[in-house]
Formats: sequence, structure tokens, C-alpha cells
Amino acid sequence: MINEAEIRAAFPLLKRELHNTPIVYLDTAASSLQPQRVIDAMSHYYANSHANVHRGVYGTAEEATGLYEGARHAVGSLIGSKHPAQEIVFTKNTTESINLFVNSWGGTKLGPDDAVVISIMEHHANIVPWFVLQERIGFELRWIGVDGNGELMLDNLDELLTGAKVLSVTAMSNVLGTINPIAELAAAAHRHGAIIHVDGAQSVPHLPVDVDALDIDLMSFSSHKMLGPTGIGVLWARREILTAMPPFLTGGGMILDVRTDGFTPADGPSRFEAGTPPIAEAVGVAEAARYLKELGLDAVRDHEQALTAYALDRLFDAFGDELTVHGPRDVARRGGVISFTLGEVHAHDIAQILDSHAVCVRPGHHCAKPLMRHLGVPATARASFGVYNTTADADALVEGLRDAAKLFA
Amino acid sequence: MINEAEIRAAFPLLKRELHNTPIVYLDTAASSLQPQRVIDAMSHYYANSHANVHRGVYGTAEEATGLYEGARHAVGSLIGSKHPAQEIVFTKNTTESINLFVNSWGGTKLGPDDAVVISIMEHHANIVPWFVLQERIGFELRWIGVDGNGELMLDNLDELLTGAKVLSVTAMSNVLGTINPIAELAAAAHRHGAIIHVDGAQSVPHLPVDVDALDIDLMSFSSHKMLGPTGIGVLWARREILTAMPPFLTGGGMILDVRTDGFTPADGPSRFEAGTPPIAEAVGVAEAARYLKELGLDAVRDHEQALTAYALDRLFDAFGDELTVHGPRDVARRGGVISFTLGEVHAHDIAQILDSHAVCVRPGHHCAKPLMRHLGVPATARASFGVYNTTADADALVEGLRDAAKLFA
Amino acid sequence: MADLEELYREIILDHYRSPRNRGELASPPAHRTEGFNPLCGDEIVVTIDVLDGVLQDIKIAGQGCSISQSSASLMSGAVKGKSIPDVRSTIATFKTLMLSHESHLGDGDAEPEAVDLKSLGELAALQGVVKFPVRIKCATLGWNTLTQALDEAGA
Amino acid sequence: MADLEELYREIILDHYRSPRNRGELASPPAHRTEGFNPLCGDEIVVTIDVLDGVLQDIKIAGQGCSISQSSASLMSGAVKGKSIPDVRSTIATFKTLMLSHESHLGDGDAEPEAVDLKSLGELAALQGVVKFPVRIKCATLGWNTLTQALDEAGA
Ligand SMILES: Cc1ncc(COP(=O)(O)O)c(C=O)c1O
Ligand SMILES: Cc1ncc(COP(=O)(O)O)c(C=O)c1O
Repeated sequence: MINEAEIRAAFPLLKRELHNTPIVYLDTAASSLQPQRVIDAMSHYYANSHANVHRGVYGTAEEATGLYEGARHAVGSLIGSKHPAQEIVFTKNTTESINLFVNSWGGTKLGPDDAVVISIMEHHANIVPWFVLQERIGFELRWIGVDGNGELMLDNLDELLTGAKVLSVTAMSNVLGTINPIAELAAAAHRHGAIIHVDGAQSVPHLPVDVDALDIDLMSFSSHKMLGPTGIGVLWARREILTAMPPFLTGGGMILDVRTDGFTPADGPSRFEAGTPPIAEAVGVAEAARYLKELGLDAVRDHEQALTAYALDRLFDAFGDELTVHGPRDVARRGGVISFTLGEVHAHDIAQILDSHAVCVRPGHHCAKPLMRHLGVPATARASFGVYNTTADADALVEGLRDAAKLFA
Repeated sequence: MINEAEIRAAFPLLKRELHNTPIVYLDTAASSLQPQRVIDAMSHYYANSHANVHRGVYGTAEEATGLYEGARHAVGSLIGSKHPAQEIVFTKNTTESINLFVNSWGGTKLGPDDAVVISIMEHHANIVPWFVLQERIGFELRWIGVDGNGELMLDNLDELLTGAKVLSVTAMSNVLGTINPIAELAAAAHRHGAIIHVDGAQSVPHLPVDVDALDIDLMSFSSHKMLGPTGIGVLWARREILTAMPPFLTGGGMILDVRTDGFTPADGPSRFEAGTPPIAEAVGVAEAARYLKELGLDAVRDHEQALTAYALDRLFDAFGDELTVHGPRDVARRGGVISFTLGEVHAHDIAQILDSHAVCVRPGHHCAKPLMRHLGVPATARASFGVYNTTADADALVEGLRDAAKLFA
Repeated sequence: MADLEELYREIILDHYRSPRNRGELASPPAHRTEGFNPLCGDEIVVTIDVLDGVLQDIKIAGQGCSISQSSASLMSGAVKGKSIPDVRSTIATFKTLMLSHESHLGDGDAEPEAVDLKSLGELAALQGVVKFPVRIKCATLGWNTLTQALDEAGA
Repeated sequence: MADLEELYREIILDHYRSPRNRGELASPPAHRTEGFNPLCGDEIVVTIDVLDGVLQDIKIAGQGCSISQSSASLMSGAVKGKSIPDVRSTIATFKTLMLSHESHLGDGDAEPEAVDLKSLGELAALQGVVKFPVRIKCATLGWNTLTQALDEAGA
């Protein structure tokens, strides 16, 4: 169970006011807030242990190295990685993680006769890198469709996977909230001899995720969406897969040797971590992972699911047919991301009016333009919940929307 | 003039002790310490203004966007960029900046008949990415040599630049301390129709740098070496050059449009900033840039130059011929980076013994193996100064080294 | 919330609900240009008919928020039938109004100029946008598209 | 500084100054393997001569810090002339000694075992290294290289 008062007290930004009204933060799908202990962990690191990692022998360099390597364990333990020291690569965000995977793995394993399967509901981060690689290599890119309920259309999955080498799909849509059946997709991919890469940007912060139980091969996610700092992301990959991947970014820290005629890359995650890594950020995301683990992802999920159910009820009660919510109505099949349109009011105007009520939602295409085209809307307003949100926040959303509806009546 | 007491009080890590002795931090070339105001700027950001940038209309999203875009101005102003909003790209470190430049610019502008000129004293970050691209494209990689004084051998520069499309060279060696004649190199490159990219990782934090006065085309540098946080780096590029470069990493935030059959990239720096950028880190590096500007890079340079002169004198007084210092003796031609070997004592052992005196130096190849091979040493110990160091720190280094010399006598 | 009322003035809501000069002119002979705001997905299609140095006709299509659509609608009324120099000067005046805030975020080169609000007529209703920096891009979308259309049409 | 004296025991400095079994055996017939520590650049070249299940001879070349070089020198004395199972067991014992700290940083799977220091003889001098985690890689470099050499030689 989530203790609301305790949790809210842990997040300093919730004390913020906008237009003299306490902030109602409903944009966690874009970026979460950070608890004070995460902020403090980083400040403490800078003030006490900062040094560059890996090559120092003095006290603080050892501490920094221990904290940085230890962060792989904290993060790995959150997602059920059995060998975090060999499987957790730190990047700068989900987007870099996916670029790294696509270029390193895809760039060496894919040929012009191969196929890659993604879905229409992917974030641009899991679309554009494939386009760029496709231009170079020329494989076929196949799209899993989305049905009227906002769920993946899987009846032709076997067909799509025939001849495919990789399935890359999001675990939770950042627009629809849809929770995709990753275990099922992983089994299907493996049946066809393909590997599966999961975009976990929205799932890792909000659902219990166990990479072993799901039997997936790689997963990308971002610290800043899981109560951690900006500037760091994660690529988790099974050891066998990571070991076979060539470097992507290159420079210091990822080499065994450099001569004037070539270089030999290092083993393990450091092969993919060229240059000085985000050290303080690793300290921060480790603290965020510990915090999430203490809260328990089951409890986080329960809290957010109940809140989503409450919010959807209140919204439909208030606006009826004027309101269109994209994505599943069944809260067991969706996370706390509510994308909606309200009559003729444009998403941008909705967000502007809500801001005057200190309610923070995001308008736009949410970096998922293929999905928006499919939905036939140029933009939606999106309210998204974090563990620190309450039914009072959902009420504030409804009240703000009444104002918008009135202004544009 | 640098007020030593005031400056030292600004850096909380200097209150740290190692083995019950106040820390003597001499590893700024690897990573600098951060003043409290930089740490506070980031904590304050997280606690008050955090939101994802660029697409939000609510109060904190606007603040975060303003802070992030404003950081381009603060950083640009430090290096004399006239159009920071169009010229400053935020990356995760110098290494990513160089990878971005090499792949985006080099990947489209270089052909098998072209030549690229670098130097033997480059950091791996300015070597390995060229190797990787060379493998794909097949251009010629030419090396500027280093003379016995640790300076670039420029007599055959015209020959090296003939037919070259780019000269990529460090402004200050992270091993030798050598300050290279960038303005002269830029003029030579331009005379031959080549562009010049400068690795400013060691120069921007320690020397007055004006990209316009130097007449260079691109420069890469890291926040964590210039009193700023980890997790963010900078690529500065002249507008005309940046505008002509295609994207490197791709995903959200860097596109104009994405369809199921392709995408259109955005203009300006954001074309190169795929995914959620290091927002808090931009706030931090902006504060660091402002702090450096307030101190004045001339004053920083004077302080560090005087300290280097003092340290070299004390070291040679104490150890005479036992001591080998690599790089120029003339402190006007070098920065505060002192790489040395001491008799038969291995660099690793030197660093270990110094640690027991709380003196932090770095042993190893300093990510410059081609240079180490050229110098004929497997490793050096490196002491490097920051603005917060004093002659007392140099004295502590000498005392510690006496212990090392004694133990291994 | 005073600011919000300044943003959503009645005249703006009216132009959003009932946009003027809506549609597209046949092109050719008219010139057609699309404008696009990647951040929010707003689109404006401007078709113009220039003859004898005069903007004979203009039509606006596209979709987006109340600010982008009403601003384009207001613009169409303000420039239709005017000589090209007058059109360009109206654009410049309007952009100056918007820039009075944008200069804070821009390169810092441009000094904000005083704008003669009276000369803007109905357009002055858009001045409330200046207090909402992210919406300035919405308000100027149609205007930038028109500038591009004029440039492309060689007018 | 007590720790430092434990690290740099006299026996270690002695082996660093006067390394035993220094050089390279002619290969072939001996087997030659290079070990490398990318972080500090230390190198160890191990050449071994295995016959009738016994490590008949071993020589060490390379360069690096006092810990890596003395550890390899001590190792050469400890394994030379031993049967391969005995060599492997000496390696295992030594690695266990080193692991008693490394397990904190590693995957956390391995429980540190108690090590019979007496069985290590002179090698026990290296136990001070355990307090300096970054130096463990130095101390084990020669040992890992020997293991690799044995594996490659099929011994
Ligand atoms: C000259 C030089 N170039 C590049 C780098 C790489 O910087 P970073 O590790 O921040 O990417 C360094 C720092 O180690 C350096 O000293
Ligand atoms: C599903 C999904 N994938 C990828 C991303 C990209 O994450 P980042 O911007 O941290 O790289 C996001 C966040 O916007 C997302 O929601």
C-alpha cells in the first residue's frame, strides 16, 4: 500500500505553486519528479566522492568507481537482471540505448533480405533509428497494427515474424497507456528465431518488470521517467547478446588497446560506455531504483491503476460523449496515461487552460506521429500519473477541463 | 587575481579527508571538482523546475525549457560563440561530441580519396572514432608527430594538409600539458581548404578560448572537466557547418515529421539532441560557465601557470635526474598537467603511495596510448591542477613522492 | 487568471470558431505554401494570388490550436487586397510585437522595438500571446508561412 | 599508513627488484601467452613448458607495477615443477584469497571462502593487496595469464 502523505512529502517539487495554486503534476509519462533522497544522493556524491572512474587508485576515485559499478546492481536488481555487472549498460537516455542496439546489433546482424518488426504505437525513438539503418542496409520494416481499442493486432503476428530477425516493441504505450503482452510477444519472436528488444521507458517505472520471467533479450529505459535524474539511460541485454555486439560510440574507457593502426575494444558493458560516463547520474538512478524497490512495483501499480480508474470515471461522468479517450478502457490493460480530446477544444488550448489551474498536462503528438496519424488526430492532451498522484489531482484535472469546455463552448 | 581561500571554500569536496589527511586533489585533468553553487543549481532545479523540455505549455515545463535553452547562451558566451542558440549542441561528453562530428560530418563529407589529419598526442576520443569511420569509408589518416619537447612537429604541416578535408587536434594535451597553436593550425587548415575541429576538453576549463578569434570550425568539450556536472558535453560548431550536418542519434525531439515511410529532421542544435536531453546537467554546466567567467579565464590561467612553475621547480629540486617530466618545460607553453616518472618506481605504485598521503594523482596511459608508445613509457603518473589548487598542494605532492622514492630505493 | 483572459480574447475565439478566408485557392494560378510547427503538429496552408504588386486574394487551410488558427484568420483579413510592401510591413509589425518577448530567449541581439498597436487594428488582440512564450510559435506560424509564400512567389 | 606497509611488504619489493624466472622460454616448444591490464597498461608474458602432466618450466616477462610483477614472480616460484592439478589448485587458492574482497564488487554470487594462508607460503605476502581493490587486478594478472596459457596448451 502506498502511504500518500509520506510519498508526497518525499517529492519537493510538489510544494511548488503555479499561479498561486499548488502544482498538480500530471506529466510523469514525459518525465517523473525526483524524491529528495535521489537529489541528495547526487549532491552528496559531488561534495564527497566525485572523481573520474575506473583508472584512479586514490580513495575518492575508488569510491566513485564503486558507486558507479554498484549502480548496475541497484538498477539490475529492479528488473531482475541476474548478472548486472555484465548486462547493464549506462547510456544517456532510452533513445541512445535504442540507437546503440539498432546500430551495434542491427548494423552487424541484419542484411537486405531480413525483416524487422515494430509496431504503429512506437515512440519515435523506436522508429527513426530503424529508418536510418534501413537506408544503409535495406531490410524490410514491418509494422504491427493497433486496433480500435488501442491494442496491438496480433492475429497476423506469425506472418509478420516469418523471416524476421528482431521484434522491437514498447511494453507500454506513452500515448494510449496500453500494456502490451511482452511475454507472449517474446515467446512468438523466439519461436521464429528472432530476438526481442523491449522499449521499457514507460513500463519499468510503473509495472513490475522481470526480464527473466518475460524471457526478453534486450530492454531500454530512462532514469528521468523512473524518479531518477536526467542524463542517464539504461540498455539491459542478456550476456550472450551483449558479448556479441561491437562498440557503437568509441573513445576512452571502451578499449583494450589503441595503436596508430587500429584498436581492440574492451569486454562487457564498458565496451559501450565511451568517455566519462554519467557518474553522479548513476548514483542518482541507483537511489531511484532502491526507492522504487522499497515502495514495491506491485504497490505502485495498484495505486496508479486505482487512480486511473477513478480518473476515467470522473472524466466520463463530467464530459460524456464530448470526451474521447484513446486506448483501452479496461484499466487492467493500461497504465496511468490518459490521452484525450475534448470536443472542438484543441489539445494545446486544453493544456494552456489547465496550466492556469496549475494542472500540468502535455499536448501534442507525444513523439508518436505514426500512431497519431493512425488515430486520425493531430494532437491529444495527455494526463499521466505517478506514484505521488492522488484522486485530488484527478479532481483538479476535471475541474480545469470544465473551464476549458466553458471557454470554448 | 584568484582569492585562494575564497575559492577553496567554494568547493565542498576539499573538506574531505583521506586516511585522516585533508585531500590534495591533483586529478583535475581527469575530472574537476564542482563548486557548491553548481551542485545547488541542480538541486534547486530538481526541487523547483523539473519537467521535460520543449513540448510543455505549463509553468515548470516553460521554466525548464528556458533554463535548458539559456544554458546554450551561458556556455556559448564562455567560448565566444556569437550565435549560441544555433551553435551549441549538448551531448553527454567530449567523446560523444567527437563521435557525432566524425560520423555526421565525416560520414557524409569524406570519401576514400580524402585525408584526415590528427596528431600523435590525441586522446583516444579523437582517434578511435576516426578508425571506425575509416574502416567504412577508407580515407587516409595522417598523424602530426610530437617532438622531444612534447610539442607538435609542424614543419611538414603543409604536406600533411595537402588533400586533407579536416584537421582534428587537441588544444591542450591531457598528458603533456602542451598548449597547441590552434590559431596557426586553423589558418593552415583553411589555407588548404580543410576545416578544423578542436578537442577543447583540456583547454576550455583552463585557458581563455575564443572560437571566433581562433577562427576554428568546431570544438568539443566536457562539463565535468570545467567545474560542471557529469553527464553533459558540448559540441560547438559554426552555423554553416552545423546546418549542413545530418543527424547522428535519432528519435524524439530531433524530427520535424515521422511517417511510416520516413522522417524529416529538425533544424538547429536540436537535430542532434535525440531524446530527453541532460536538462539538470545543462543547468549545472551553465552555472559552471558563469562561475568560470566571473573568475576570469585569464586569472585562472595565471594562477595555474604560476602553480605549475612552482611545482616543476620543487619537483626538480627534490628529485633532479630521477624525475622525468614529459612535455614542455616552459610553463608559457603548457597547462597545469604534469606527467612524470620517478626512477624505477612504477606510476601505479607512485599513485598508491601518494594516496596514503591523501594526494590524488592518476597513473596510466591517460587514454593516449599512441602517445605513450611514442614516449616509450607504458604509464606515467599525472598530477594536474585546477583553480582551487595551491602551492601547499604542490608541496604535498613532493613530500609524498619522497616517500615513494624511499620505499623503492 | 487575468493573463488567460488576455490570451483568449473574444475576438480570438470568434476567429477560431469562424475562420475568415477559409479554404484553398486553385493553384496554379495561386501559390500554395505549407507551414508546420513540429512541436505541436499545427499546420497552416496559405494560398495567395499576387497580381500587379497586390495580394489580390488569400486563403487559409490547415488545423491547429485556437491561437495558430485565429492568428492566421486575422492575418488573412489584415493583408488581403494590400500592396506587397504594405503586406510585408504588416508582417514586420506583427513579428515585432511577438518578438518583444522572444528576444529574451533568442540570441539576444535584437532589441525589442516599440510597436504601434493602433496600426495593427484587430490584430492587436493577439498581444496577450506575448505573455505565453510557447504560444508565440503558434501565433506566428501563419505569418511565417505567408512570408515564405511571398518569397517563393517572387513577390 | 599501516595498510600501505602491508601492501608493500619487503618480500614484494624484493621480487619486484629481483624478479625470479625472468625471461621467455623458446616457443615452440614452450607455450607463450600474453596478459594485459587495459586500465593501467601492465603486461605479463608467460611462457610454460608442460610435459608428462607437470609444469616443467615457466618464465615471466613483461612490465608493470610492483604488485603485478612481484605477484607473477612469486607465482612462478610457487608453480614451477608442480603437477598440473597442483598448479591449478594453487591458482584457485590464490584467486580465492583475492576474491575475499572482489566479491563485494562482483555479481555477489560468490561467497568468500576462508583461505588457508599457510598453504600459500610466500604468496601469503600478497594478502595485503586485498585491502586495495583496484590493485587486485594487478596481483591477479599473472595468474589469469597462466590459467589462459594452461588452457591454450591443453594442460
Ligand atoms: C584531451 C581530451 N579529450 C577528450 C577527453 C574525453 O572526455 P570525456 O571522457 O569527458 O568524453 C578527455 C578527457 O579524458 C581529454 O583530456
Ligand atoms: C515509450 C517511450 N520510448 C522512448 C522514450 C524516449 O525516452 P528518452 O527521451 O528518455 O530517450 C519515451 C519518452 O518520451 C517513451 O515514452
